[in-house]
Amino acid sequence: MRLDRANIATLSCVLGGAAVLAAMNLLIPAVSPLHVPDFVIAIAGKYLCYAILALAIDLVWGYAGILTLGHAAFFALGGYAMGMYLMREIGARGVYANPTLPDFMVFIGWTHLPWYWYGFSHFWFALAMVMVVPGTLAFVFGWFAFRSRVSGVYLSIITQALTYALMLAFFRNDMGFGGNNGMTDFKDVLGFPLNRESTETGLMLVTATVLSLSFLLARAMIHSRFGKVLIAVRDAEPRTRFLGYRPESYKLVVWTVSAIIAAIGGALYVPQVGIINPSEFAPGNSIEAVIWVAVGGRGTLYGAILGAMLVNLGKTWLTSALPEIWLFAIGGLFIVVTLFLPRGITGLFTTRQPPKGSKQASAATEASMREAAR
Amino acid sequence: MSSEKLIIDRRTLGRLSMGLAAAAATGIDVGAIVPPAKAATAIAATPETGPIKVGILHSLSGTMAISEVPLKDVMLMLIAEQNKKGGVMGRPLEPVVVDPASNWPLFAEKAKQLLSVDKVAAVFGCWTSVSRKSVLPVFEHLNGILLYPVQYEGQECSRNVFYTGAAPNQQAIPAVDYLMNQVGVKRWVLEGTDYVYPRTTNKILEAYLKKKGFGSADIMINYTPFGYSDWQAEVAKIKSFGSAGKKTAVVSTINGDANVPFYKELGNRGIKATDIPVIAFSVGEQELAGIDTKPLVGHLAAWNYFESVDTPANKEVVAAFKKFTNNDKRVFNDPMEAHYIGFNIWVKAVEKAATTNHDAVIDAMIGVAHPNLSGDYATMMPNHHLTKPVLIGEVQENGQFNTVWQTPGLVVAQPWSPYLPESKNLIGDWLPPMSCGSYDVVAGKCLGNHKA
Amino acid sequence: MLWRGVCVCRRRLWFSMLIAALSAAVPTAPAHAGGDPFAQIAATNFDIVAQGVQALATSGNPRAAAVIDALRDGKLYAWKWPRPDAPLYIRSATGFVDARSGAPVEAPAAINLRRVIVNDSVRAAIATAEGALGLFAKDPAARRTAAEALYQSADPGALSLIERALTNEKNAGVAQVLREAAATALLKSDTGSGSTRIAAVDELATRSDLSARNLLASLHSEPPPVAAAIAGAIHDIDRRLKLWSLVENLYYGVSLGAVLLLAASGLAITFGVMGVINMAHGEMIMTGAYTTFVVQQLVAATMPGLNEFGLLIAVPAAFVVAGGLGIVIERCLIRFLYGRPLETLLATWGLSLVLQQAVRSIFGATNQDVTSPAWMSGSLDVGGLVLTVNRLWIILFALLVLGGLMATLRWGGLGRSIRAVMQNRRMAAVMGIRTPWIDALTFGLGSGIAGMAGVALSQIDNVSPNLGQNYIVDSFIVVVVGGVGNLWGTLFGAVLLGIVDKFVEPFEGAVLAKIIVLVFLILFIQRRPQGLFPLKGRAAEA
Amino acid sequence: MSEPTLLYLDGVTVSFDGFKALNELSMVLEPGEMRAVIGPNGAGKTTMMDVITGKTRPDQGRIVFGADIDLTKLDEPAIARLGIGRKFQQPTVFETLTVRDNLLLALAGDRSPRFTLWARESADEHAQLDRLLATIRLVQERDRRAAELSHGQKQWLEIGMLLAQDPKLLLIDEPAAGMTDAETAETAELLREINRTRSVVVIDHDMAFVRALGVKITVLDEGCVLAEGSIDAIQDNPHVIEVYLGR
Repeated sequence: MRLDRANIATLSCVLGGAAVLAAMNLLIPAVSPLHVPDFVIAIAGKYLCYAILALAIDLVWGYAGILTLGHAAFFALGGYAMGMYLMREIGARGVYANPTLPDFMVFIGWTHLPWYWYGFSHFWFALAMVMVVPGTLAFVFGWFAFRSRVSGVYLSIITQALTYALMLAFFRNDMGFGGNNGMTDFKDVLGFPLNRESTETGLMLVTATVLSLSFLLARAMIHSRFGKVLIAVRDAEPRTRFLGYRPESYKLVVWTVSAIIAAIGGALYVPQVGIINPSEFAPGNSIEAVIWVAVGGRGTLYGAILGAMLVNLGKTWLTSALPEIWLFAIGGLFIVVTLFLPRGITGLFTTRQPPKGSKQASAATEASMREAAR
Repeated sequence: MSSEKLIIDRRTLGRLSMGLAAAAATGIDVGAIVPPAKAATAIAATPETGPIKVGILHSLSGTMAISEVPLKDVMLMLIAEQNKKGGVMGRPLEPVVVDPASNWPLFAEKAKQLLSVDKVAAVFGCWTSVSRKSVLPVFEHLNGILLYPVQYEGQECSRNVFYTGAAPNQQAIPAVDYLMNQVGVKRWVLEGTDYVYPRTTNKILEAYLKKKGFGSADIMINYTPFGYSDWQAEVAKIKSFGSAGKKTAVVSTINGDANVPFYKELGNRGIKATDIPVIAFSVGEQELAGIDTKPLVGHLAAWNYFESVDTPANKEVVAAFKKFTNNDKRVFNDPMEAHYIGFNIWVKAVEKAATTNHDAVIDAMIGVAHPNLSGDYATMMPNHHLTKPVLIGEVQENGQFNTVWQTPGLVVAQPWSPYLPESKNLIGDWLPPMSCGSYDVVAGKCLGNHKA
Repeated sequence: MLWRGVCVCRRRLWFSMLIAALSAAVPTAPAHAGGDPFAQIAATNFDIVAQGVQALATSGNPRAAAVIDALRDGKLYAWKWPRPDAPLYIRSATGFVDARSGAPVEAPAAINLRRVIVNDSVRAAIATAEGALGLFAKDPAARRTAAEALYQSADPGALSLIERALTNEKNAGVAQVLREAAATALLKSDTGSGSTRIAAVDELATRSDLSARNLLASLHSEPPPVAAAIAGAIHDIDRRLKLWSLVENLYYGVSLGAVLLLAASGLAITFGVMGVINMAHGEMIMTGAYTTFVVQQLVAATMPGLNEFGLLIAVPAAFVVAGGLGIVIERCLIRFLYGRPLETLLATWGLSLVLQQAVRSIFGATNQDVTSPAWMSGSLDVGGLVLTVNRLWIILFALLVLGGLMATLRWGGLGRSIRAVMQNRRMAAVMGIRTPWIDALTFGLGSGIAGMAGVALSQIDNVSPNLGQNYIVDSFIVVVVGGVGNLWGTLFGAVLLGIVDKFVEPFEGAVLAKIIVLVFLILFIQRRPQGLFPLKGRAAEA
Repeated sequence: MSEPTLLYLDGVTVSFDGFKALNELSMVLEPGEMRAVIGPNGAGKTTMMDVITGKTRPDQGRIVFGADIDLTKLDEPAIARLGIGRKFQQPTVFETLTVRDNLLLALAGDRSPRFTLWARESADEHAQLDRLLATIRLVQERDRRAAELSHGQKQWLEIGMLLAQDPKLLLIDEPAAGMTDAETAETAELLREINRTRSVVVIDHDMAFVRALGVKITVLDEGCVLAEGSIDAIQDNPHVIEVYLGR
């Protein structure tokens, strides 16, 4: 994988930025105006997780033309896997001081741990599950969907149905994942107390690193011949078939990889925000994440990262500055961007052609719609 | 391609660094002066001079806005009125309103911001259990003060939270007693939305009813999803369960949104209160404001307060609120009263402690009393819950409640239910020597949750 | 619930008659507090109060009417602390009068007074009395409802009264109800020989609805033959009810389907025909619901006479408002995004946020009270089947909307242009159709339909800023299952999903039912990527 | 017949909603043959392409490729890998990829993700690409995005991609459509050149072009073969004159 300038630029921003924040938080004395309070570290870490999700979405939407409205599902699943580990880590420090059962299980009167919670007391196992569970789900789902050539809006709708179904499922208390309240009140990860500043900063730095690695991985994929085929599929799927390629298998690979990246993002998200619950599956979340990508600029991985950062920064600021009307601002932003910046913010500065894929694919859908009107 | 990529990237570099710089920038300007990170409990230390900041952490958008916006309004009114009286300790109060947008992680983020950035002296906020659970670690770590105004499932007792709403034994149990003794109900439907508050409440009630000698055959427990709107089948099920020849009642822990369709279905099926009374724990004036109440007349609700209670103090506050929002249609409900009491008790505590220092105020709160709007006194007990009267009201055509029964005295909250095996030995007491939120009286030791 | 209303207006006129009627009918209630009904009413135990009401009603006391009225209207006050003379006051417009004498008294200190409170049992006692008096009304309907009330209250005391009413009842229907009422009263009393009781049981068996079963099941300690008859009757009733429950589930499914259909048919135009992924569709529905609210307020304010029909006025109003909004949106937003459906999705999502917040800022975050007119309340009993009237209307309305929509597209001039534009834009343009204008109108049409759906949904759901959000996912699912661009498909998709949901629900519970439906959908689309009614031919494969 | 046919359509029928796009169509293509297929709109020309390449499944009939491979059992990629290349009426190339990458993806070789993920460009591939670029006269444009090419250049690029696939049989849909006369002539030349090594089926309206090819012609009408033979034979055929040339 050659380190071209795009990588250097993005990496130096992500890693450098994170390092600077961390230093300004830990090294500079709090009295100095340059000191960065922990609050900022915490939200920075949160944004980096969102950036990972955005990156994952851009990989499938920007380069394979799959508009997913359910990616938050993988994000949340990864989060739940991590949450389960953190719950077990609490051990006997819960309010009921039950050594094995998490509080919420004691709370709904369960007497012993359900089988699917076994092993989550080990970090490595949890880590494996973070990738295996969403990965498998994505693979199975994708295998069915792509093989039967579900595409365009249909695919978008069923991804939405997928995350919606998962949300309802996780709301059920009988599922053994804490129902509506989800999991919270975590104590520590790998022995580091979560509420200690150094841990928060550490997690933020880890997230930045993971984001950078995922970015490199994504770049490597799209710059390989595999990536060229992917773009070909996006631009003219039938043509690739007549060239002897099987688009479904290409989509399946990138889809699964993307799901796993998103899941890792979710796993890092949970210890930093301190809660995971079913509302993370809400279809709205997935759509919002897609919008981050659109705002930043689709089909340029760094655009996704930028978009996630800026939109969430705006959200944090607006929900405090104009709590009564912030939805106007954020909603307006989405409209303006799609209307006037079809290629997102980065599009303003690049000389690149817009991804034709969207145009053609959509032209096709439109055509079929039009025909459908008969 | 590389040549042109070079251009992109130098520019993109600019963009990205800008983005992060912005992040850092906000960091700096919100940063203000923060004591060194080490002194954990000092982080949230609130300034001793200048205006006293009060955080208001209620969803102004999203699904919970329906219930939480009125609470924000009542807080703004209370603060405004307090300032008219010259503030607290001669310092004006300054509300800090944020919108956690019905998004639970955002609640935690906002709580962090209120405590560590705005340095508020106290936070009034949350409605759902999950939002409270989400901010709880933040308040405990940053040692803040949260006043939580909504009736809830109990099984919690944090040093940093003051629960001004009802614990199960201050709402559910008396309600069932009323149905049992006054109405002579023999058969019970426990209908709820599938989340923790109904689940726990129903478990407590089930245990209580069994203890009172009702067989499992006479208790039906049923759960529906959030925002459930198609009640046909469920209501039919209730109706046939109610046709077993014994007086049947529905104990409803159905969550806000799903109530309107539920009552509409009851009404249309002609299930009148005289046939199968429904007693609700989450339906107040606010919810009724959204329904055509004629079909509901006679159905019941159990609260610690009704807008209709006939006391001068209440009339005054309700009138003030309508004036403040200059909208005569606005109603006043139990959680709003809880905020009213909580706010006044907090004010008294601050004056008593003569400081806004969190530790001092937390200790000062205990034992402070303030008159309920429904008469009698609410006292902050060592378990951080209030003493409350319990009122049973019947829905009237005007969307108000008519108090038909009231506990003879005040009820002291039991955050840990004695009817659940896992918590029957637990009590909470934040006075020394115990200073423990979950103290096992049998084992004689404090489980987990004690003073930081 | 109509009869409650009826009685409210009749009470005062007929109360004197009630006393006459009841004094013959009801044996004096067991004495309490020296047999003084006023003292009983002043008591704090509801059962005693109820006895007091009855006793007072039967005492022939001239003040009875006034006192019971006052009690019902919450104007009756008693002494807060126990007092031997148990005084009672009625609060009048001017001040207080003594309940016993009716003589004005100077206002007692408020601190000493407590309002005498009515609960269900007391209300029931009053209801019985009212039922009794209704029996002698001129209007058979009123007599019927009165008889029903007596049947429901099953008060042994009323037996002789009912029998007297039966003797001079001409109307067969009313007589039937009276016989049933008599049967319940008889069975509740411990009088009557075995044979007469068995006859009564059979009487109820023929009625065979839940209330009958309810009453029969409540009878214990009967002599063996009667008990046997009761057991048999209950068994019969249960069998019939089981049979009906199947039909009932079907009906639930269909009516849920109707709701889905309403929610989706607007989307079937904007998404199905135009290919616009309109995430603000839900907010169009919401707009319709809020229009309904506003219209009702206006009607109530300006022409109260039409209150009952505010809803009908709201239908066209909602269509116009939502439709107009739709046209504006198309002109200002959508038209720049044709050929980029995915971008459209994002923009309309932003739009939906804006619209929600707008409504929240204008009307407030809380629910709005949209009243149901009388003709949409209550339920019809068809055999063992309880059809709630509002659902029936919604089913009808949904079909009308869909029918109208199809007609417009098939025959209407607009419809022709729409199809022309959607099938071959360029050609249509050449033929002189102003395609941009047609686009706007089409989108407006879809939005308007969504608005009308909002009117119907306001009758069964919250009118809140979140209203739309609850339907958007389902709407898309319905359209996709049905096959994009095919209105018949939309119809079938909606009904299919509704029925699947309602048939799973009894076994798996509401939550799982929804999940299963969604999983079903995911698998379904993979089997039939083009929906229920795929469009064959080159176009579909393009 | 002595040597096996290359492609044999046997009573192929395709219908959309009752309308028969192909009706019992039968046709034989010899190895190394170039065949022109003409016919009015809706005669089923493109549908024929679709069934051969596996895009559309016929309702009945067999399509045998080479000795004994039944194409109706296979899907597009499988058929393409057998060595049947297709060129669409509208030139469809990968707009956002460079001309060179377009050809690179078309080069015969392993098509699986497992391979392409790690694939490096071999010297051999490099040589092939240069040759192809020369053949289709796009050496200058090698690193431009396909989107920036002229219509004619796109047509050639697509043909180049077909050659890169190294197919046994080429199906070409209206190659001359929208070309200048000069380009048309060049294209005909190109096709004859290709035909030296491969079998070709050309669909076109443009009689001048077909004449320029000077090959056996099949006339389709209403989904079945109306006539077959040399250009002159066809032009004298009364049916053909009636349904086609007559217009």
